[in-house]
Amino acid sequence: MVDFSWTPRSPLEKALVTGAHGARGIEAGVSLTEIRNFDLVQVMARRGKAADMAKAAKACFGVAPPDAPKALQTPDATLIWSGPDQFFVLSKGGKHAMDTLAPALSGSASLSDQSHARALISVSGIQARAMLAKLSSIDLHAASFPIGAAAATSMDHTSVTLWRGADREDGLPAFNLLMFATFAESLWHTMLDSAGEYGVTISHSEDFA
Amino acid sequence: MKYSIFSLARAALSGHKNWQRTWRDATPKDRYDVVIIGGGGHGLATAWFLASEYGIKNVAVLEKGWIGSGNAGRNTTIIRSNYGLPGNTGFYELSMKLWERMEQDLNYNTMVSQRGVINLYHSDAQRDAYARRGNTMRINGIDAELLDLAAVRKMIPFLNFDNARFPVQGGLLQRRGGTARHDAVVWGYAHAASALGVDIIQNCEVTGFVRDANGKVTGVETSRGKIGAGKVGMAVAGSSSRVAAMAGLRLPIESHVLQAFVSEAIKPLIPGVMTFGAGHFYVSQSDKGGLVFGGDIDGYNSYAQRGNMPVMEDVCEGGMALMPMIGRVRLLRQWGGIMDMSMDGSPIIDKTPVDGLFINAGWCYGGFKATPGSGFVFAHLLARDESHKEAARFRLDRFRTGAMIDEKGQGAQPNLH
Amino acid sequence: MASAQTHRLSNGGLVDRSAPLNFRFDGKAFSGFQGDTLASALIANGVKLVGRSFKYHRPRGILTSGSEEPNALVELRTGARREPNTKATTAELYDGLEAASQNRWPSLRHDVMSVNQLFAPIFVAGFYYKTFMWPAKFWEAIYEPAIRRAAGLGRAAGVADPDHYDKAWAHCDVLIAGSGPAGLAAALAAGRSGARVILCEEDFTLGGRLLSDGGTIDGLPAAAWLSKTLDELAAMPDVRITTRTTLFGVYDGGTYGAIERVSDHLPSPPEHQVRQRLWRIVAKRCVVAAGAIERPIVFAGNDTPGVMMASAMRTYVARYAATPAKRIALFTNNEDGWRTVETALGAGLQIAAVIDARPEVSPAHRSLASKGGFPVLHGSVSGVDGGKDGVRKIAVSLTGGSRAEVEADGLAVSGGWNPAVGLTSFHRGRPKWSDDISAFVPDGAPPGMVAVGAANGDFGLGACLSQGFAAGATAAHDTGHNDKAGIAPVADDEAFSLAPLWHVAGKGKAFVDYQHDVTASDIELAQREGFESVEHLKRYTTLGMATDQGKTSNVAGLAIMAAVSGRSIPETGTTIYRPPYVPVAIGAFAGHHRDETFHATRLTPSHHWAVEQGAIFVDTGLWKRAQWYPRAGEKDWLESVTREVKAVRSGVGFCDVSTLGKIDVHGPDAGAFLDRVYINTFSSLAVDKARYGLMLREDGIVYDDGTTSRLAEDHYFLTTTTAKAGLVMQHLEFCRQVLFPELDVQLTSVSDQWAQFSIAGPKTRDLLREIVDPAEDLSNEGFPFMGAREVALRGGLKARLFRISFSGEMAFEISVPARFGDAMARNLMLAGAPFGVTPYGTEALGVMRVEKGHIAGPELSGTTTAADLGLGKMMSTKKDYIGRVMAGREALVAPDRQVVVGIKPVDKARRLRSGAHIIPKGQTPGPGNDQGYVTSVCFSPTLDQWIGLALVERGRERIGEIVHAHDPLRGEDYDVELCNPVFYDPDGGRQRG
Amino acid sequence: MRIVCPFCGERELGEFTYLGDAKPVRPVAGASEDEVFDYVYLRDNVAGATSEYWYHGGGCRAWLKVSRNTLTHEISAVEPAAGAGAAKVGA
Repeated sequence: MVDFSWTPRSPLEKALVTGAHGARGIEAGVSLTEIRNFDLVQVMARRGKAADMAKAAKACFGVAPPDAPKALQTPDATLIWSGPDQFFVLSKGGKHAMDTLAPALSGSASLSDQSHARALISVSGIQARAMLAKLSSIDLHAASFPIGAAAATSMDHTSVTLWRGADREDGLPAFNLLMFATFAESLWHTMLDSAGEYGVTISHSEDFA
Repeated sequence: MKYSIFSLARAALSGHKNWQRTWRDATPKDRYDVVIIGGGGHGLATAWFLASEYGIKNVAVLEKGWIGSGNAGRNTTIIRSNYGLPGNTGFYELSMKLWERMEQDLNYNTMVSQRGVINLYHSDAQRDAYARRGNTMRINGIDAELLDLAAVRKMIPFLNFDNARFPVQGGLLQRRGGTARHDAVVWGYAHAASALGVDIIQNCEVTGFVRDANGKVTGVETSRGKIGAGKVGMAVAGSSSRVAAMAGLRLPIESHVLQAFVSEAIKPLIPGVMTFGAGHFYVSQSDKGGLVFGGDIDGYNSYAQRGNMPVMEDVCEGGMALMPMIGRVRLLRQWGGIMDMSMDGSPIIDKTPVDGLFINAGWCYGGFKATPGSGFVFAHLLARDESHKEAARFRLDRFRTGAMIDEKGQGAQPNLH
Repeated sequence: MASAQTHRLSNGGLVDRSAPLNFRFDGKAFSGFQGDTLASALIANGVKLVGRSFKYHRPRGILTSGSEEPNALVELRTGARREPNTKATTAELYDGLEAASQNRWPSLRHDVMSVNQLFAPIFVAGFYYKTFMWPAKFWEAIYEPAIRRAAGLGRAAGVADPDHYDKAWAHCDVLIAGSGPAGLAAALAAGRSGARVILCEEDFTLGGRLLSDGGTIDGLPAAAWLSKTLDELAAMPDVRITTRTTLFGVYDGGTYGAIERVSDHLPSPPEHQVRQRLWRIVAKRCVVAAGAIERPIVFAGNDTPGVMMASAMRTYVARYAATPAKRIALFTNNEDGWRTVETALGAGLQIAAVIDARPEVSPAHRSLASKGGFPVLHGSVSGVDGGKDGVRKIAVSLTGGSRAEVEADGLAVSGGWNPAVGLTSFHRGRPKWSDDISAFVPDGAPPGMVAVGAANGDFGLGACLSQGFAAGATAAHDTGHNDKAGIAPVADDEAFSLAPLWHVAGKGKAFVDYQHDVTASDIELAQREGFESVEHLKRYTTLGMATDQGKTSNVAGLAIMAAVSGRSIPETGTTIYRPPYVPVAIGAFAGHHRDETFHATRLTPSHHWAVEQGAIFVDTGLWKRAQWYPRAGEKDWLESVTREVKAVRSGVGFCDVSTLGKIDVHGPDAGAFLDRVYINTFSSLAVDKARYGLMLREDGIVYDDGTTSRLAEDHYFLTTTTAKAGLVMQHLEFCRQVLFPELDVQLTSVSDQWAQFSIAGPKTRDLLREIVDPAEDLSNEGFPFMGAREVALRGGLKARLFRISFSGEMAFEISVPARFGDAMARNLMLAGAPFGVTPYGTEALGVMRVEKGHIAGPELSGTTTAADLGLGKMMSTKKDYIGRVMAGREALVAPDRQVVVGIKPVDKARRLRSGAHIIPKGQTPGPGNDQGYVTSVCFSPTLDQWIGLALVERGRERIGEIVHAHDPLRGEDYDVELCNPVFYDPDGGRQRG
Repeated sequence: MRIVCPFCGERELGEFTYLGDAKPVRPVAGASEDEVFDYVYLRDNVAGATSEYWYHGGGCRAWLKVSRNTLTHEISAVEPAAGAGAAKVGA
């Protein structure tokens, strides 16, 4: 018998090259950071069970899940609205992975593991909005899309989940983008193309920003 | 006055003061043997064939605006007969043969130009589908050639062969396909039909049907008064449902907006008509020099005769994918026409359940190229009370019986045809 | 050495004399200044002849100073960046600019095609409809090619555009078109109120007519007010002002299109920068302050170089300090034209005469004339003496009938002003006629849009400011902002007086549409021939269809039509206004979506592993799939594919099938739900079992197929074909949300969650036992055919295992979370090495499915029924399901339908091809005996011959019959035998073993 | 065109897919061929105010009933399909 290793490989493993990209000689206006190896569970309330699900979720997370396009940050998970009666649970380290959530929520909700179905990218910087305006038809003005705002929307004709996280330490805005894994490389190149004129810093991380 | 270079030269001597109206400005009579609703290419062609082919000259064509104001004047002027299913194949070839003699028939230069139509393919599956279609054409006596990549490269070397998301692999070519000057088709039929006694009545909107005690249609109510009719034929694609509703009919048709675009005039760049097989884009270059191009319908029911940006972008993306040399050519004008999108993508030419009322509708993307054929077979139906053999499958009840003619295989979803 | 700027004033203007720029026109070197357009720079160099007209190739000069220019079109730049039909009046000068005149041969001065003018008596409107008909063949062979060569204007580059474009979205409360006084006042009011404002200015400098006409605002000179206002606006964070940006269209729901010429003022775009950017602006309100366009008067010789719009002439003098002429005559029918006289005199130019069509001129102008020493002639210009070198003499018909002549080298013309009604009319609203200004003004603007100032027919500076300001304040208020606009800027209105004059009768060609050479007599001819509707007029004469979109010609044209047809101008009406407001580069509409980034690309989890293996990829929808894996020494694809098939049939192989659509169907009613969407029953499927399902459209035609497994009582895992994955999801959501909302069922796409591999061949179990935890029972009893359950893998990972087979071999499909897909491929290679494991691609997959008689895309053509595919027995008679009733229509159950059947060539060595038609043996092919066609073919290594599937009339009743495969496209005609479509292991023993 | 998704807010046209008239109601099981034919094939195809199904596939995947005027493209109301947001049924 041969020995196997089961090494996870990000869908951006090949495409993502850390370092600088695009216009040089200016301070990079956009930072792109891929977050790798997260747990993501789609929770969908069953018919007539919205209240039950909210209750069960509250028991898990300490807060009721968002009932509108918002992202709620709890100490160990982000709950992101993804459609009527449904939300994503984004976390790390297995505490809110499929196996742990299923027993707690299964009476009132249907759960699907999406941990591998998405790539997660954090887009931040002074030109983050300008760059995202090339990809997203959503109004990302600070007043229209405040911290915690979320959207199930499309970029490059592909469905994405977009939400605004806490500002960076330097006060610049940060957005998070969940995109389908099989589209990720393609969309990544589109993002680089959009951000090139502003100068880009590229990295990846095992941790949420 | 017969049109020719000689009559032109003579007219020039008198400063062109002696030209007559291209068609008579008729006032409606009380009654006609046949009243055609719709002064587009189809309606006018029907009238001309009724008069010239079937000897029925007491005919009126009623047009609510100016003749050719509907889809006849809004299309991308392509003519072809490269259809793949029984029913369509024979009909469109009949139409193509009529295109080929139109100018001599009408004494009007409609600029029928058989510079070829090529449908490009980008995959084996598409090639196979085109092979099936091309063989159907050949079996029906229609010209068709399946070109491989090398042949396409030779014929249209300026395509994006080397840097494409969906590389061209070949194409189905119909050399007899091409374009015609759409407005001239309308004017040519009007000119010739009028000369045979057909009354062309503009600014005359039909507002209802006159029915006798048995329900038979005996005339139409119009904005210019009541007009009696032995038979009434409607050729109002884009508005078919609205007109049919006046007779209490519901149709297997939705109205959709199809946009078209023209670029600034440039020196000759594209020889014939090309369709991109991996996106929504077809293009030709007019004799004036503009690139005339289009794509898919906007996709939602509309009577607004104007479209939205997503489709405009989609079409230009297709254009840039196929031939990135047009990047700096400017789009000059964008417009929209209202298409009768039928439930199987093919037309309807038939009697209706209402006695005395005949329908010519559901042309989807195929209306312009069908113009002469449609006029011919509709005239036949109106004159003989039976379908022309090349239109026998365009029955209204085919949806009820299941005998659809669905080239695209999309089913009862009109916006996908 | 660049020639001197002989026609440049020594001071004044907004050009930067410290920044000289060199450029070439028709190869000749010139110089200009930063702040010039190509047109102003040519004028500054004394160049008068810049182009040739479309039909007659008449020499033409510069008529205007903006995007309405019909004459001064050039090919800008060279090589791959050549841009035909570029308006010299809007092309910003840059160092090294190269431009060439167009539509002439061999040169601009000596254009052979100007011979067309000799044929002008014949080349009248619509002449081509009356001739070129005989003989019929000559059209394509002779007439048309000649016409096509002669027509057109500039030459496109003919090679791929090397520049990039992108597209972006923007959002605002108030969108403003134009930065003239009205637009700036609107921005001030809206911005001060706290509204989000976007102001788009077409020009590269803000200010609109203020830049040329000056004036006094709030007691300040225009330039000072402009600078103060721009400072105030710049300090507002939510006011965004973009120059070089034209608002070209308005679409539904307050979506506007704008084009930003990001780098067109540079020799080439900087690295990482685009040439142009398409903006989709979502605005709650739009204030159109796009100004007005001065209109020409139609008179003989009005196209002579040196005849110029009066406002353009003073723009060149005042803004660019360039002098189009030294001795200028003005022909006007209105007060505004006189401003050109004031500007010209101020710049020290000579005025030869003013020809004013009005009966009276003001005392102020009278005294100006006497001071300037020029006559005021009451009457009209009836002819121009001049040629390609410009105007020499002007013939005047004086009121009362006598004639006069004026010597001048430039003629400024003002026929009044037409508000720019494009944007307000793009929703098919028709502008309305205003007798007050003898022009069309906006009416029926799209929701949320209002026109102000000159664009609304109010030309006075004071009116522009107050209207603009009020509109800005209202727009801010309407979008929820406080009324903090403050006080509007104030200015006086100029006097307005106009006597309508469209056409001066005279000898010689009088042009209405300069570019398309449409003359007044063409319009008369069109009327005579019955083309009285303005739309007929446009189409018959091509009036207004040139690159200037009729901006200078349409209204005059329909006024002349009104006159000759005895109708009023409003009765005659306008044609429909169509976007874009200015022509826009096609590349900009495509943006990033061209070449290899035309569409997104989807990659399977094992993609990069397959790349390492040297796989050849095929595009399947957006997917890149491994088509085959060539090995060294293999001569063609067929050899590789044959090897892969043989390896599977004799050993074991694997294939990434992750592209299949995968949907989690959850909920207590999941089974009931699937019963309604599939023709067969799923509620009865046991947990840990899989079943093949077929779904129909509501019209009874087969929609899609796939295997669905029951993983738990309330959880099914449904698969779709690769092609239909997204559409089936949409369809199922429709069923769930619209048709059957009473069912408790939830759907989630998990297509991207799972990497799925088919492992097939007699040694599949051997390989799997290397991968799967030894505790898992993979025996036929422990994991029977159509079993489906989760298993543990060696190393701890969990996977889903499905005992399903597309190849007909003993096979499993295995799913692991997608980030382990790459590892799975590598581990299968590792674990399978002892068994000779072979990765196979979609070609081998296809071969094996044809051998097995499975249907796929070519058979699922959207016109076939379940029975056509040989699956009629699956149609449950015990339940309702989508498509059940319509599937029973007579033509869909007719006995002579084309049904799936196998085919084999009679000559075993013959190759088959898809798309060949089936004709009964011995018959001549024709529409009457075309009985079907070949849908799928392959070379079967297993049978060592080509085989195929076909849809053939009554095919299943005709097994064993020899028919013709007729393929005239490829010149082939051969006999094939109709046979059972299952060529391989018809009993299914192998997949069950 | 912009559609106000009752769940997501106002979104651009490209996020939505059009199906068609929302007036025809799928006949119950056991309906005749004529009734089903009418449902599948015949349309009022109104020039004016209509109610139609749109899918927010590029967003929250809800099916929506959109009241829209086919002459002007103006949208007057949008509501979720019966089964969109069904978790709140009975709540």
